[in-house]
Amino acid sequence: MTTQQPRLLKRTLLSVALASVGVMGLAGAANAQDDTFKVGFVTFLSGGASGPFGVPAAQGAEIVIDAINEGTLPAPYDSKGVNGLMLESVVVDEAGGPTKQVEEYRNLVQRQNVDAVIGYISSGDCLAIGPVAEEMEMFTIAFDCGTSRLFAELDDPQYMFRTGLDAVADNVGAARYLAETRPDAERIAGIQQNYAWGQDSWQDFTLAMEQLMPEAEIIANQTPQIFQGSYGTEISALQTERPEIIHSSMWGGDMESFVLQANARGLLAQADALLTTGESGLHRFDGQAPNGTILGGRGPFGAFMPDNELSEWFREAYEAEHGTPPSYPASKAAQAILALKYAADNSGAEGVPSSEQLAATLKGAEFPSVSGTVRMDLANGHQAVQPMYYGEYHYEDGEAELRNVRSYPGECVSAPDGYNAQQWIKEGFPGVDCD
Amino acid sequence: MSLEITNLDVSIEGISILRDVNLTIATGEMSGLIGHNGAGKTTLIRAIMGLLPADRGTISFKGRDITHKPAWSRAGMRISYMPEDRRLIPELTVTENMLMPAWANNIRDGEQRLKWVYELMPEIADFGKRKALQLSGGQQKLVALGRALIPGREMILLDEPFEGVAPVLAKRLSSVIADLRGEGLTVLIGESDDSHSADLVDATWRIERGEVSQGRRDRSESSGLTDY
Amino acid sequence: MKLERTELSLIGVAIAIAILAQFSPNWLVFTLTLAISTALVVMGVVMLMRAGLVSFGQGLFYCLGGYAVGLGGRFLGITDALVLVGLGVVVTTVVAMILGLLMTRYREIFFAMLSLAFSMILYGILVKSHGLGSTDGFGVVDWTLLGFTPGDGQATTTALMLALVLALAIALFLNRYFKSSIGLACEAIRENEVRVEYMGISHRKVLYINYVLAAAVGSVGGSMTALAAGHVDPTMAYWTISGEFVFIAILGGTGHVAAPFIAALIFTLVRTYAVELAPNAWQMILGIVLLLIILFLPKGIWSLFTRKKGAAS
Amino acid sequence: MLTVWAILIDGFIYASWLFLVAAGLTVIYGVMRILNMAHGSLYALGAYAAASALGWYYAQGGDQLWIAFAIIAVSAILIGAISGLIIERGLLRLMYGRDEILMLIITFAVLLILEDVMKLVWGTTPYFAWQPYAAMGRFNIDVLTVSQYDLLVMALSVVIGLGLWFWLERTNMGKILRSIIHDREVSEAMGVNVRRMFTITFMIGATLGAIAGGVTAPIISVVPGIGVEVIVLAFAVVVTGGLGSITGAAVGAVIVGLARATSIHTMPELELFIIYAVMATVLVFRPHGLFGLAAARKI
Repeated sequence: MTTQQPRLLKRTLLSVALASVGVMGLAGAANAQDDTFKVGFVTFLSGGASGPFGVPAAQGAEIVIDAINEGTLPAPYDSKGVNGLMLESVVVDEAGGPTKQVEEYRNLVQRQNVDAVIGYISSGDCLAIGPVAEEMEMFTIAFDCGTSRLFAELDDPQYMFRTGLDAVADNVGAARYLAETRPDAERIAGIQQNYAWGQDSWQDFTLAMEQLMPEAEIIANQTPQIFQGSYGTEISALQTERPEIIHSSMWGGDMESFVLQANARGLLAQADALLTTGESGLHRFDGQAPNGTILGGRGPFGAFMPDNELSEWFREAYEAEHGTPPSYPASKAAQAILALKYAADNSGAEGVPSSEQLAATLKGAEFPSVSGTVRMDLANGHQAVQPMYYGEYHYEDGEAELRNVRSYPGECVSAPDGYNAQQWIKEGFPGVDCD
Repeated sequence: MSLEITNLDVSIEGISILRDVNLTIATGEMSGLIGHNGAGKTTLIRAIMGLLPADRGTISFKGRDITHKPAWSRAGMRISYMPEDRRLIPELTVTENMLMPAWANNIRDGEQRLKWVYELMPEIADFGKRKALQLSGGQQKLVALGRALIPGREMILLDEPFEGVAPVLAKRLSSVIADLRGEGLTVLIGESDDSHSADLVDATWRIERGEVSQGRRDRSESSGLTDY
Repeated sequence: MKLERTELSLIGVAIAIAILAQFSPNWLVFTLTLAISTALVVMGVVMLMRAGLVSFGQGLFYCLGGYAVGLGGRFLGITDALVLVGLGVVVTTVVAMILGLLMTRYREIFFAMLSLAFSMILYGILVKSHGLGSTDGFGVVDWTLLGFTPGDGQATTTALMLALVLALAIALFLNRYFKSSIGLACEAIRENEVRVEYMGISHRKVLYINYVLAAAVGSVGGSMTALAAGHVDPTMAYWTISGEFVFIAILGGTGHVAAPFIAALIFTLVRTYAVELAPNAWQMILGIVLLLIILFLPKGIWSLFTRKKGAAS
Repeated sequence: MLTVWAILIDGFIYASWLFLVAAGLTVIYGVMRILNMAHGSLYALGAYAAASALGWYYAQGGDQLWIAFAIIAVSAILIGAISGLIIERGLLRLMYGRDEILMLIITFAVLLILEDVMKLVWGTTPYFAWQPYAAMGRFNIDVLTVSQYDLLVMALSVVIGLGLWFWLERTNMGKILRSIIHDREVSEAMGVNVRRMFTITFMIGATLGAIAGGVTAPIISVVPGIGVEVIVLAFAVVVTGGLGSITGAAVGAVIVGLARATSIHTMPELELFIIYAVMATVLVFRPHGLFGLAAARKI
């Protein structure tokens, strides 16, 4: 029996291998059906980014996809399907790092034969996927990642698009909001997760502050590890510096934990926090953030969505399904799906539009979305320009809302084409007049 | 019959060590197990203790099959053992070393039994609070014997008790073992020759290359106990 | 030099893969390249395991190899893949020669944790290197191979061919190495370190040579991953990646030079299909498969391929 | 001067948290020679159990602090002991006698499985059970504030440390465990049911991990992946102090805690390295950690 077992296992393994080779051959031959459009949706389903970003984004996308297939979206998206085709999605976990994501991207395109890919929250993944999308000539939309290097390093993109803003916009907007609402603040500190996003955010923010509030002094920056969870020591270190404003680009559970601990320790009574991604905690703080805490939503998303038919529909549909209003990652995902529908509907293609047709349609386009009108004006028509919003958290009688909301036009927060973002800030935002 | 082994085969990592061992010891009898180094004495004693699994055959104690009972259950059956290399717990004191089997088996009269052990071997009574590692090798032998006696009320297995011990101490050990005769204990002593145990045991078993054969059986009064 | 049976079959398998790759879908070619690159790093882990050491920091050398390719292309203007791989080997060897002086004093869990610490220190340095993109990493330049520039769609296949050739060369070398006096001394050290010393062999020296070689092999794996994926980032030095290498090494077993390759391929395929079939539970599937293999094939997947083993059990 | 105070206070607060996290790991390693990677998952399980139980309690309108603490304790102990029992009886038991590193990989597989199990049970939405932390209040030292909840964690850590020390050094069961550590076979021959002792030890170690998670739950937002972050930290502490030694874990936690606090207050840039740098430095001079015993050489 003991000699039988390995032999049996060996045979099973061999037949599994043969079978999978056979399936691969078949998959190569049988292309996707003609009446469906298959989109790969890549988002965090595990790890620390899944709860606050990955899963809400997947939920937002799913609601829009269902509505598209039922034809229940408001105009101009009230036609059924995308270009008349059923929209089918394949969801993939973004966890595992850029190398694994490159592999999964190739699998999506070649093994699953998707017609387009939407996804990527992590900037590292976006940077790795960009060149691969171009190499494989696959229409791809990055819906959330914020690195300003995406199109700086991808010269002359053809297939890669981004329908959200980059992190530069968050931090220039943050500095503009401070300059308007707290012009007298003198002691500015920061706390950022110790990785690229945190470092980039702090760099862009401090550069913008030098331009917009030259009197203010940058006194300290703490860089705890990502997913560290408890920030007691960092809070003490900030307290000893006596700041008036604390800028933080921390997100998700880390951001919520920091706010809770800083509030309980009294740090937020000493200083106002400015949270560039704070909107995702709007309905979760439960009053644990003091009134007056400044929240951003990475653009006109989540609670910052302007009132229009699409945003009203989305807010209601999302709340009906998940019991809470959509946060910004959900609306950013919805926006990317709408961009896909816009591109497909207007591609003029018969049947499944090709990547070339989709890219040609979306390039430089202006399409209505849950966040208002999106203009694909930057990076040669591949990067969206949208206004940046900030507002103050206010909690009363169990209801959270944003007050003192201000918006800054896209031109005032994003560097124009041909400029390196940091250079643009250092030179004092040339080419636009925002004052 | 106290211990009865029939057709026992034992192997270690696929290598056959004991082959078709048959051995019996009557209640209250002292037996010697004589064989060269590597003949399989330690293997047999460990197999009886349940520390090595039997491939075939049975080991029974007082008529009860204990072949596949876990090693730790031996102490509960009042069987114990003194390993060849003493193997005391160096960081525990002498008293703690000896009481440990009592704690592990909820033996209520452990303390009393310990007192009796100290009476039996007064030379270690003074070392009670010392750590085991501070004792000489010979003293450790005595402590290991004492430890075996705490749970070992019915049968004890002694693996090379006189090995590596100064002649004076070896004599002392054999006199302690001789004192046990009155306690009704069944004893099996593993040895490379019978120079120390010849006067002690009622019977000997010879072990050679994993095979056991009956040896000398000189005490007429005890031969009546073996019912072959 | 007469080739023995193992060597002939290694060459045969490599040629067969090279031919099959011409007819395989592109994703499979890419996955295969990654699996081979991973296997090379795992090979380093296996080399250490044969000497009784387990490294939870082999990601250090994987990452060094990857960054050498990335930085060499970016700052030194090197585009030839072979030169880039060679650069990685040189850098890694130098680092390993320094660390090896210390590492060879350690055994068991302490070796594992110290190697983990060094790899995490590299991770920390890279995360702090804002100019190198911090955790986002950066793209690898378009590379050439001996003057040939792979055109569109050829890069994946070219990378596989390069990986195959390098892996074959390394496998052939290691196959002999395992049977050489140093290779055998390693196994002897695992079994009984003190006795090796009695035999008049300096175990420190043997372990040192083995450590440096394992590092160099791991570096090639990192370089090939960077060339194929076109991107490097500090995750390569993170401890979970090193843990994955140990995981695959145990899946395969240390019995044969081919075992890491088979294990890496199976691991990659199980993972990619698990991600596709159960996007919410792929880690669980991976964990269960691993447990089953440890439970039923304690000597690794390779034991399925050894007839002797079947007869003995 | 304020900074010195801050470093001491923060350092010891962090050290007590580190000790809570590392204690179970070192107990299990000490007795069973298993470096339990799944310890992080037990931490996460404790955090999830406590956070969801607290969430339920406060949703009922509860506002008693002591009931909240009782809920944390009960939920963490229950989930720790039960999952410890299941892991040990259901899996590890089948694997005893395997190589130390193989055992480590097995617990790594358990970690992978539990990560997804927790996701299936609790979803991915962060759990936020802040009430006990906020309710405990704080006091001021100049501009510096100290949360009284953190002091409570410190006290708990001291109690658990002393309890473990007493258990292993002074009780009969502790002495039995020490004889298992030293010589498993002889202990078995002397009537020690080693398997049952292993089950008990693993359950206690697992429960300690869950308690660490449970008391941390009100401070953090409980999300998938928190266990993975904690495990290397615990490893570093335990290795620095010496594997299997309670005193070692305590001293290791204090050293790492103070080093980290010093770095954050004076050179925040170094924070990421500091733990590994401490571990590497200690191992260079004391290859088996501060209180580690040299492993027996193979002869």
